[in-house]
Amino acid sequence: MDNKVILDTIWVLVAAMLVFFMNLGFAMVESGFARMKNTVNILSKNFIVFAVSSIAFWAIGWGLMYGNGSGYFGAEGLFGLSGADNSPASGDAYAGVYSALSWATVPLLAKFFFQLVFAGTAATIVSGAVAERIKYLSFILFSFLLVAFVYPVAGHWIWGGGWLASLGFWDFAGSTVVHSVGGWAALAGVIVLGPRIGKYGKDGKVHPIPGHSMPLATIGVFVLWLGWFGFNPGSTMAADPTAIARIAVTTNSAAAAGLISSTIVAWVLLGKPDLSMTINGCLAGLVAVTAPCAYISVGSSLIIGTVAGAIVVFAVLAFDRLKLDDPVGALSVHLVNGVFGTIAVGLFAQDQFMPNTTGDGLFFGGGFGLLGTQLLGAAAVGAFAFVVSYAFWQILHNTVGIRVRPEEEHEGLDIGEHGMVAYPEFAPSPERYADPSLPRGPSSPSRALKSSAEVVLERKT
Amino acid sequence: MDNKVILDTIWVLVAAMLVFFMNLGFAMVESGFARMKNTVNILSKNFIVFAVSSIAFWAIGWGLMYGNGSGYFGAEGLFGLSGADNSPASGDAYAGVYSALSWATVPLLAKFFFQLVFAGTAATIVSGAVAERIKYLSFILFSFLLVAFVYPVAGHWIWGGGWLASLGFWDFAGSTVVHSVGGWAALAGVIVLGPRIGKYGKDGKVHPIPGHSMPLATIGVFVLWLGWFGFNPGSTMAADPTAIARIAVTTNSAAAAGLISSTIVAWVLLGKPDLSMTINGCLAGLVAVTAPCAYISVGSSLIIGTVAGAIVVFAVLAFDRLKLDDPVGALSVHLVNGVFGTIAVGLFAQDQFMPNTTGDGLFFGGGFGLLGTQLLGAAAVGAFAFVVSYAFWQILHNTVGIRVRPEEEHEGLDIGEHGMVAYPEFAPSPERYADPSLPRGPSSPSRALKSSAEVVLERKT
Amino acid sequence: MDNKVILDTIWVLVAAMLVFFMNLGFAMVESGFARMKNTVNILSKNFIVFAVSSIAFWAIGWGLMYGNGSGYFGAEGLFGLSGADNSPASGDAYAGVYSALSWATVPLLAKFFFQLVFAGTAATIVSGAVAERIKYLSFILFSFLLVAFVYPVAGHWIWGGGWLASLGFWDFAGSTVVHSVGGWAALAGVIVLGPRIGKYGKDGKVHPIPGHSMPLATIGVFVLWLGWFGFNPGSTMAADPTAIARIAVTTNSAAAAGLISSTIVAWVLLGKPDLSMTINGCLAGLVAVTAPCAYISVGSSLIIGTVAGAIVVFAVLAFDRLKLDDPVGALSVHLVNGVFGTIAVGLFAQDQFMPNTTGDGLFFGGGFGLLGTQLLGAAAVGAFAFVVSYAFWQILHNTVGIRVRPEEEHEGLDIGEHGMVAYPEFAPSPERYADPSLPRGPSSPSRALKSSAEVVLERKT
Amino acid sequence: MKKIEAIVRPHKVDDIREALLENGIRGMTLLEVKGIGRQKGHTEMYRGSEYQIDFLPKVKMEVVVPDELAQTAISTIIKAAKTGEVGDGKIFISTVDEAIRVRTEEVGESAL
Amino acid sequence: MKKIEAIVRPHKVDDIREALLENGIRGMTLLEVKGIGRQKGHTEMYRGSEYQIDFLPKVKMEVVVPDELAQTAISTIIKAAKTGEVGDGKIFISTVDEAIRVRTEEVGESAL
Amino acid sequence: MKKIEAIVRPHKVDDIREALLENGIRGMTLLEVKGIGRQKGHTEMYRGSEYQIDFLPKVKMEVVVPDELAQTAISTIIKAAKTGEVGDGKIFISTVDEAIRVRTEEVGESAL
Ligand SMILES: Nc1ncnc2c1ncn2[C@@H]1O[C@H](COP(=O)(O)OP(=O)(O)O)[C@@H](O)[C@H]1O
Ligand SMILES: Nc1ncnc2c1ncn2[C@@H]1O[C@H](COP(=O)(O)OP(=O)(O)O)[C@@H](O)[C@H]1O
Ligand SMILES: Nc1ncnc2c1ncn2[C@@H]1O[C@H](COP(=O)(O)OP(=O)(O)O)[C@@H](O)[C@H]1O
Repeated sequence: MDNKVILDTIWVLVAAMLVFFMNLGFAMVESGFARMKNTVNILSKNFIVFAVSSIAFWAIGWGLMYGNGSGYFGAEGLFGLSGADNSPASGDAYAGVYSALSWATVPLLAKFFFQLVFAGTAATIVSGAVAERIKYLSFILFSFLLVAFVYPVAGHWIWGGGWLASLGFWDFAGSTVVHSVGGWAALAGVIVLGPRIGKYGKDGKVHPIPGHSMPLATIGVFVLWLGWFGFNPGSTMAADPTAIARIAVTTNSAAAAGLISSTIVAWVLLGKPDLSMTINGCLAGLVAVTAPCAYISVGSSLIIGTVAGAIVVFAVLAFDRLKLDDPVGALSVHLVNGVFGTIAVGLFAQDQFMPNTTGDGLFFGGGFGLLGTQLLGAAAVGAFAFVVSYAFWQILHNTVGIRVRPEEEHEGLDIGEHGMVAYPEFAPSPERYADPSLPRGPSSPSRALKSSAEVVLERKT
Repeated sequence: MDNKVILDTIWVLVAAMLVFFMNLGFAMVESGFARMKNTVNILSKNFIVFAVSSIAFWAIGWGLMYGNGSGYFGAEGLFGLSGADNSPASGDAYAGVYSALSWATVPLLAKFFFQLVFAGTAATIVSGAVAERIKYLSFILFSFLLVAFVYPVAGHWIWGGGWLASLGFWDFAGSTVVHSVGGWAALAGVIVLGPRIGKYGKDGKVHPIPGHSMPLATIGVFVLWLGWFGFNPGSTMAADPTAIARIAVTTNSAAAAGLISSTIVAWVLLGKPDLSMTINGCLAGLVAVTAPCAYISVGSSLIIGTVAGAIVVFAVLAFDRLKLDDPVGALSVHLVNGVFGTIAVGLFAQDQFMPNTTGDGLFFGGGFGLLGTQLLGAAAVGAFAFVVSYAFWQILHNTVGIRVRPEEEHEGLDIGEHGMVAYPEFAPSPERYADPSLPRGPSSPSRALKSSAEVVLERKT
Repeated sequence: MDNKVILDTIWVLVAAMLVFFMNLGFAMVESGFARMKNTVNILSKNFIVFAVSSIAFWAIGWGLMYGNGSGYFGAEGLFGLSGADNSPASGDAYAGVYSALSWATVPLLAKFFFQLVFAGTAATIVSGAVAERIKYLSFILFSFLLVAFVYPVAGHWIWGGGWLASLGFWDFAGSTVVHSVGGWAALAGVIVLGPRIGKYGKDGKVHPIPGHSMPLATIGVFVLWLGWFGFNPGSTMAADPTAIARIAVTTNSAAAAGLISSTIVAWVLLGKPDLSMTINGCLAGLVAVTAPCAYISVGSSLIIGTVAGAIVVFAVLAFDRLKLDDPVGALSVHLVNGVFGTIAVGLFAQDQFMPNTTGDGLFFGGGFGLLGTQLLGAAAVGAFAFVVSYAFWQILHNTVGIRVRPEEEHEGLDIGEHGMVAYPEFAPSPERYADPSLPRGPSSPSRALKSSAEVVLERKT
Repeated sequence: MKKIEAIVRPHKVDDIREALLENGIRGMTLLEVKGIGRQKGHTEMYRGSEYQIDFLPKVKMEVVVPDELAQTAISTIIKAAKTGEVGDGKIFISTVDEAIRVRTEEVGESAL
Repeated sequence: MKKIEAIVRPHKVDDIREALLENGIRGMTLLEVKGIGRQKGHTEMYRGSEYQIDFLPKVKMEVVVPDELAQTAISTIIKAAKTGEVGDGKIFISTVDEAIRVRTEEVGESAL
Repeated sequence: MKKIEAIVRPHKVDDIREALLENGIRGMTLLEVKGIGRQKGHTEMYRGSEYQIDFLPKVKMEVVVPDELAQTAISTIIKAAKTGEVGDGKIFISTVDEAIRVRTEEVGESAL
């Protein structure tokens, strides 16, 4: 077979494996940022979500996203990859129903596998934001709906040759397609679910609920950072040496810059370099550079990462002020910086890097045209993803129910939902039990109190 | 050098690295499913086992497996890769003593490295099944024997051009060669060792002994899943785009299906979605698809995974009923599903995917021929691996001894075997100490009891 | 584009990603070997250090290392990769200011990314040795200085076409450039910082301070071992099948041999197979084989690994005797075995493997020439790296300060430096609190003592 | 002096602590315990076998107070700890012969 | 009322609990403790240096019973906890002045 | 017999243990506790919100001794535990009615 096909296939598959591995990253960041008593539940969610995504994307998602159809969704070869396709034939030689990817010179199943791991990422983003209170079953069902319908439709608009693609909207590796779609779906979930019991005091005070294991969270962020070297450079879907090398460096630079800027902002603003903020900052840089990574210089990637790292700290504080309870910072990382990264294309893109794609952005003399399209795309996808997700959450809420009972939330979802605990042999710290997850304050006035207390003293003194 | 050689070598080495990484996966699943007090021991075993395998396979295993010889074992170039070999020359151009792999167009050491990581996998499978009671030294010695003699002989039959290969037995990536060989060796060990103290009550009741860390187990399963993308698609030992893309997808689909079906079966059968079963179910799907992955459609892989996920739940319950104590489910995953996967080739194979190999299986009109050969191969390898392993275990039992003393088992192997503990600064939970690993019940009747108790009251009241 | 460019770029980028992943490995080994109360600090250090390295190496390090200039440091294209460069053009076709890497047929940013991850490794080595007492800020500053100045200058001498390269000094993948530079910088830090409070008794007795989590350390060593398959085989910077396959096997063999020999030495010498020594032994084998990996046979790699594994055990004991407190064994692994590996080139190199490079070493009839050069190089780099690092540490010591206050060291750096703890919900073990990190013994004589105690008895009896 | 040992629901600890501080009782010690009483435990499952967790997580608070403060302390704890459901816990009162403040070697009630 | 504090081997806890329940003693509280007594500790090693672990893991069970049940409780515990080896533990008995059930505010023996 | 409960700084445990052993007191039990007293807690931060950690880690040592050894034990503990800074801890002394050694069923002081 043609060398280019082999080279591109190796590259795409290796990249896909790295992106697959991000599932571990998400599982670890999210379980590290959650409480001990909900650990089995989060692990279970982040484990099953990729399996559910695999089925949902195979069954219908892929077809809706990449099947030939209208500007709004795919309509051919919808189910189970069943459409005609002669990949790796490409360009004019391509004959099949998945034309939107006809430029890629890799076999159909390589395309599918690569796109699948992206779909899985969108779904796993939701898991963290709705953690510590959602029913296991309803999370599974929502994940299926997201990957089967919401993600592929939005994806069709941009990567499937749909209306946004036609308008000249560019999202190289998915700041919008993956991260902000996941983020909007998460936001809808957070709103419908409400905050964890005890997170926000009646006085409006925020009661922090520290995650139970910083080492797990750190494992997670390193694995995600690694995975992003598949996510971004892999999105060439071709082993183009100059492009993949540049994208590897812009990706890394944005991560580094986001990590450092979030650390500095937290240090200055909050007094201490909070590791959980640093972790979010690194991820923020990565999410923000995802859309522009191929179109920008290394210098621009450093700026984008720096801004993203600062944004994420303020976003975390802001969501708390809005009483939108997101235990892991998924909204601040994926939604806010997904949008920022999309806009950054309009600001930092340079025609020289990928000629005949974005053209120049605002800061490089290209005017407001690209920026406008990016804003429009971010808004349109946001509106669609949020509204449909909201509807799905409401439907689940009114059928199977989405939130566990308060007693179960207090006792921990691990026992309630899974009948097991994550660390059966470790003793919990006594005062940390004093979590804010049950209503506080004196209960019903105690009629018999005085007498009983008196009795004690009478009898003894 | 020829592009094909370069491409194939890159692919084989990257795949080998992923398979190597499965050692971490096994270490984490197994230590997560073991108790705190045996954690250092399990980590040590799963760490040293790959080193021992590396030496054993280099010293003799490789030669026995791939050296030219009879249909039963290799006889040329036995020791230290010392035979003549002009790889990457291949096919007719190949001149050397390792002809069985002469079809692969990669250098000798690439072949060796790739085969080595498979040998290591077989050995590490044993570790989990014999955990929490085996002597460190005897585990090391058994691992050496397994990789030096048992694994390569069985491997020679199938991958080394031996008698099973001649009969038309197909095991693409090692459901039989790797997983069920490891599983049979583990079963022999479990029988010779006996169950952990306290696991089975005199009444026949099963006392569950929960693993100490679900996060570690979850890290492990994700790493294994990743590694399987090297294990299966890498077993092409050539960068054949269509094949490797398809195998990546069949592998992933079976994992996803096994994960979901085991979850559902556990949920329905046992009342809760047990994460430890879900982890086993995912691995079961992966093991089962290992033999057929290249010969089947994506649809078949989903069916195979679904069945494997269900099998594993029943197998776990069954082994407990048989009082075969396997702390991590290695028998249910690797032995049972290794056999099932081997049989699945006979059922689901389709000639179209790898022409001139399997032909069609039973479900695709190929009749019972292939199925019969697969059953024969599974049985023959099982008999050989079990009997020889059993003999090795017995020899070790009667020389260095294989089981730690009961007091050491109770106190934990970490202190007894390694003089250290895994988590010196964490407090254990008091009631979880109440483990079943020491004999229960009232001890010798207490003669002085009544008097002493009386004294108390007499003196005080 | 030319197939060779594509192949080499894929290989270099995949290798670079694996080396990047070693940051997780270091983070886990080092946090596993540290105490619970300093875990957030170590994680933070090992997380931010790669970001700082990324900036420092981009800003100036790369130019100093690979810019055309004198034999001592680069002088052209110093800042921000700003020099002219027409990579992937190579050899005579190359035109640019980074001639030292003109042999590599990959784009500039692929070269940069690969070299960057090596620079980051040198910096992260320091983290472990100075753990549990260094100020977060001063560690960040030192890392910047190391990667901006110390590492690239030493690197220029060897890999940048400098004076050691001209003399015929060979260090294939960086036993000297990376590991011993990192090790010498760490040694200087350990000396300036002094040991952790309580590590060495007044009687000269060593008080062991066990690490808090062996599972984390084990995760780390597996990830490092994996990463080394990028580190060594990747250092070809070209997809040369025979070389990369051989290097993969020599690397693996040395790791396996080091792992086993350190285990045996510890078992025999200390009575138990200490997992922490086994981990160090594996890493020692890897570090030692890093310089010679491409120039030696598999047999030699087994010998080198075996020796390295023994060396590391004695080195750990020796550093403790010298009261050089290195919580994770970084000096024994990276410094001592970095030097040993460099020397091993002079002993074990064989011309046949990389013709026209090293020639034969002492044990293969090449005489003392190569050995002499290797010794000279190891010494020169050691002197330079140690002296300059020492100066930097002293400057930091006299400006921002490098060591936390004793009370903070006692309470843990997590609260002092970061205002958070790693495991807020886990109860610490009471007697393990009894750590030696605060001065022992009776405090000021208690004047009122007798009276108060008497009162008790008087009043009660 | 009286030693009050209150075995309470873990999530009530903060309320009790605040209530005690409000009532001027500034010293207390907390222990993580597991308890069996009337409150039912729960069932966990692992790999297909169920097992009963009888011991429930509780927190034991120990407060040593002068005799005259005992009533206040007890009333305060009861008020803050009560939910009315089974498992609210127990309070045991016993006599302490002497108390000493290590730092100053003060003895008796002034040491509290 | 008597408070019985039994410091026992951790793995005997289940037996003791069952024996107590069989004898109608339904309330007890468990604490994870470390003990020094006659039983020798063990040596651990880390990176070439040995150190002595003197404190052994034990579990302390606290049971408050009416005076008339004290003898039964003690006998039951001894019977279930004994192995005859050094390290079987100790039982300390002391007097509790009062007991209160938080939920109902019952006092005295009926609160147990 | 007296029960001495000393709530001390965790890092003083080793000194106290050694001092007690030197004075012939060979039995003791250790508990991990959290304490509130005069010593101030500290502030932690998580994701931008501060929270107060009031409970400080302490270790409670329980030593039961014959009456005549109580003074020695107390003096020894105070000497080893004192730093002079707030937070050195408290010692509470109470009366134990009886002690039993489980292994031998010895009672009284000989059981200690
Ligand atoms: N007799 C007892 N001795 C020691 N601790 C007890 C005793 N009875 C109850 N407890 C402790 O008190 C806790 C709460 O008691 P429980 O009977 O469940 O609540 P309630 O007082 O509402 O009936 C138990 O979990 C146990 O820790
Ligand atoms: N005087 C004491 N005060 C408090 N606890 C004690 C005392 N003596 C023993 N203990 C506790 O009892 C446990 C068992 O005591 P040990 O002397 O080892 O057993 P034995 O009673 O068989 O001689 C010790 O580990 C310790 O926790
Ligand atoms: N009244 C009390 N009852 C029970 N425990 C107390 C009491 N007062 C203090 N403590 C315990 O003693 C520890 C030290 O007390 P603290 O007041 O901080 O020290 P100091 O004695 O130096 O003033 C506290 O953390 C707490 O655990």
